[in-house]
Amino acid sequence: MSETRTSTGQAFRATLKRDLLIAYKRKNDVVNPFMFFLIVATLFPIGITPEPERLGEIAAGVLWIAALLASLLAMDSLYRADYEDGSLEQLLLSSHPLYFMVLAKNIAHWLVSGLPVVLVSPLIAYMLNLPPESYLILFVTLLLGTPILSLLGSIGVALTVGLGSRGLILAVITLPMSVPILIAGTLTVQQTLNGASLLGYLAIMGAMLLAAISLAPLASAAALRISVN
Amino acid sequence: MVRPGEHDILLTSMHNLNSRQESAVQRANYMWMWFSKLGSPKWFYELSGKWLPWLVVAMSLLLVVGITWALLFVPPDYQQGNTIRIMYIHVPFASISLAFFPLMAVAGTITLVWRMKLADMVAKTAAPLGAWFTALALASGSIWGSDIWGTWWIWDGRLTSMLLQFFLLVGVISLRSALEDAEAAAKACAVLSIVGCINVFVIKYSVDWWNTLHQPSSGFSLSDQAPNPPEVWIPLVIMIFAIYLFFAVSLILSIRNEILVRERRSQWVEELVQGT
Amino acid sequence: MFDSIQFSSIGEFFSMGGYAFNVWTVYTLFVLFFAINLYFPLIRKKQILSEQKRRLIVNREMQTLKNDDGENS
Amino acid sequence: MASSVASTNNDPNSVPTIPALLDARDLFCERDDRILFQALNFSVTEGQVLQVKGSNGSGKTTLLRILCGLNDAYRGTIRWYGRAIESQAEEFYAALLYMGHRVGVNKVLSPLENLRWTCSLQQQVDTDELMVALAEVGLRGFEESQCYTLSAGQQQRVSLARLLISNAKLWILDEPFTTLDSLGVKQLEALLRGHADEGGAVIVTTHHQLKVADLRELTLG
Repeated sequence: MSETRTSTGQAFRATLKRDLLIAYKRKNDVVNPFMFFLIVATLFPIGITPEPERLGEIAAGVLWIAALLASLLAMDSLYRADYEDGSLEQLLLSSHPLYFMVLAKNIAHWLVSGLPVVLVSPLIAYMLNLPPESYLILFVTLLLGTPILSLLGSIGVALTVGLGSRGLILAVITLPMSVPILIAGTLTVQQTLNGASLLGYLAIMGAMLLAAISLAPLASAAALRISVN
Repeated sequence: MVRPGEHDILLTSMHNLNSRQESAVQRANYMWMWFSKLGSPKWFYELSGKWLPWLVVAMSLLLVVGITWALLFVPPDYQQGNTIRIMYIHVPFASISLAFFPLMAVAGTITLVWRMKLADMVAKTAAPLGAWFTALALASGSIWGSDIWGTWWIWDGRLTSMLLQFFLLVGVISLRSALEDAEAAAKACAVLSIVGCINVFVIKYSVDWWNTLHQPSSGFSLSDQAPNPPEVWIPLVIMIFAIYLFFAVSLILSIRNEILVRERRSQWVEELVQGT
Repeated sequence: MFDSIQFSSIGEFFSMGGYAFNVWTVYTLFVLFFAINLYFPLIRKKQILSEQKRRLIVNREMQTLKNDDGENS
Repeated sequence: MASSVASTNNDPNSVPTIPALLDARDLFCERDDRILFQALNFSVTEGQVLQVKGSNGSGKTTLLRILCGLNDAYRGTIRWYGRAIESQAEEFYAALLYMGHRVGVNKVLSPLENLRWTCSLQQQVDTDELMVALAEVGLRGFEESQCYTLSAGQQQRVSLARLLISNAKLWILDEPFTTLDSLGVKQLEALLRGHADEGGAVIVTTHHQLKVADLRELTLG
């Protein structure tokens, strides 16, 4: 019998590794939101106009909304399996602060569902005729913004994890909360295109990300305790 | 099954205090019981029963004075003409709508920290009422602005953040109805209200920011009114008070119903039912 | 006091200087909302009380039935 | 309504030399307007096995969940070594092992990966140790296969392997015998005995007749 207790850092890494391993073994959960993002982005030119000029104007918004919806779709798998098989109870009963365990799960989830969307965004941006000078800015805003979407979505999922069917209620709860990030993301792209300095906007998004990292897992943790109760 | 009243629990705990040395934990327990007694549904039901008639009288008086003044005596605005009279409905509703999330967040905090039953009843009844108030504020706002805007809806900063607040309120209501266990629903909605309250402020600022960048000069905005003479703002203050009272009265009425449902098995409610 | 009324006739009052639709829609909505929000809680209260009363009566009947059974056996 | 109280120490004059491992006083729990238990007193000391009995719906699972802090809809005090749990949550949870109805085994991961994660939430483990434990609960050869290919009993065994590795002082087990075969039952009993002999304590719900030296019973409902 080993006698050493794990530090919070070790437990954090173990949880992160476990969730990444699960994602690796369940490739569907990773691929589906990504495909969803591509398909939604494709629907806009078909539904609105194939005309390059007008597409270029709405490209940033389209990409952001597609990323938002993809993130929402991916959220569902965050706690559900753990809730159903009892792993969530084990997580709650560990001697480490739940904040870090939730954060580990959120990070793992973003790495497999948010990051691929961010990585492919320049390609979609090209297809939607976004002005080339905006690629980098769009990429950076998505990189800063999608983790916030994941962290906020986590609260909604944690609140509804005990419900049988919760697809719609999750959307009703989380989508309005995502509006400030949508605004910050799209405004950054548009305003820098108009010649505003990028730094101020990125600072705002960075501040939002920091606030989300420090507060959202607390709310998720409280919500998980309630849902498991 | 006999349900012990608060009294029995108090007695049990007193007995324990005598038979054993009083520990800090038990003292805390005792304090908690005293606190929950203060905010007990029965206490609120009786107190609100006494206050309700006075509130209704005050509300009616203010409403009659306010509406008569607004409809008959306020001079037409030099720009908006008689549509200025819509302001006396819209502004009170809009201002109360902003109070719902803070109210629900405070009630939610009390629910989570002190587990006071009454706080959750306030939160539960406030959510649908808030959705109604917000909806009316939205409707009256768009009707008021329609003449100047030339359309029923524009993506004005105020209207947009009000619409988003409406969605957030609907989210709280649907979460409440989706969760079957009343206690879990109470706590989950408490968390969502606290998160939502923070979010309402973030949304408000971000939407204002978004709006000013997209429409640098939108001309007429519901938010900026020129400084008005007393004959314009005094009736507005009266209407704000009247509609605040109306809000209080309808909230209290709903809370009283909620109390009757939740406490239906307690002695005092059964006696009350017998008396009718 | 009546001098400061802004309208010279009832017709003028109802026409609201051409804004009849806007002004009266809002005020009608308000009155409806006001009435509904006071009426429904009162109706609901009546419902709750009558339901409770029925439940109590049924409970008491069950109780007496049980007691009778106990005495007979 | 009344709950028979088994291992209690109600005499106020007898001062215990060591405070009980876990001590519950005056527990009251109500669910859906129905009182599950009230004025419930019991304690567990080192070396004891407390078996919680009761009919279906009598609140056994609820009681266990209350004890380990998963459920907070109760009144009363629960003390760990004589002090309230909230004041020493970290120590308490480091010394607690809980096994619920849902065994906490992820379906796509292998037994080894599952065990490694659950154990490393509490203590440092190495792979050899995990493999030995899995072999001991009869999962030799299944260490690397995904858990959805295993039977319910085998999945239960994955979580039983935790008992072999964990150095938690208090085990709270909710119906651990249900899906086990007779061999598994014997093995688990031996584990419980061994844990008690080493100075640990067990709180377990089961209808099974346990053969343990210092067995206490608590009947609900």
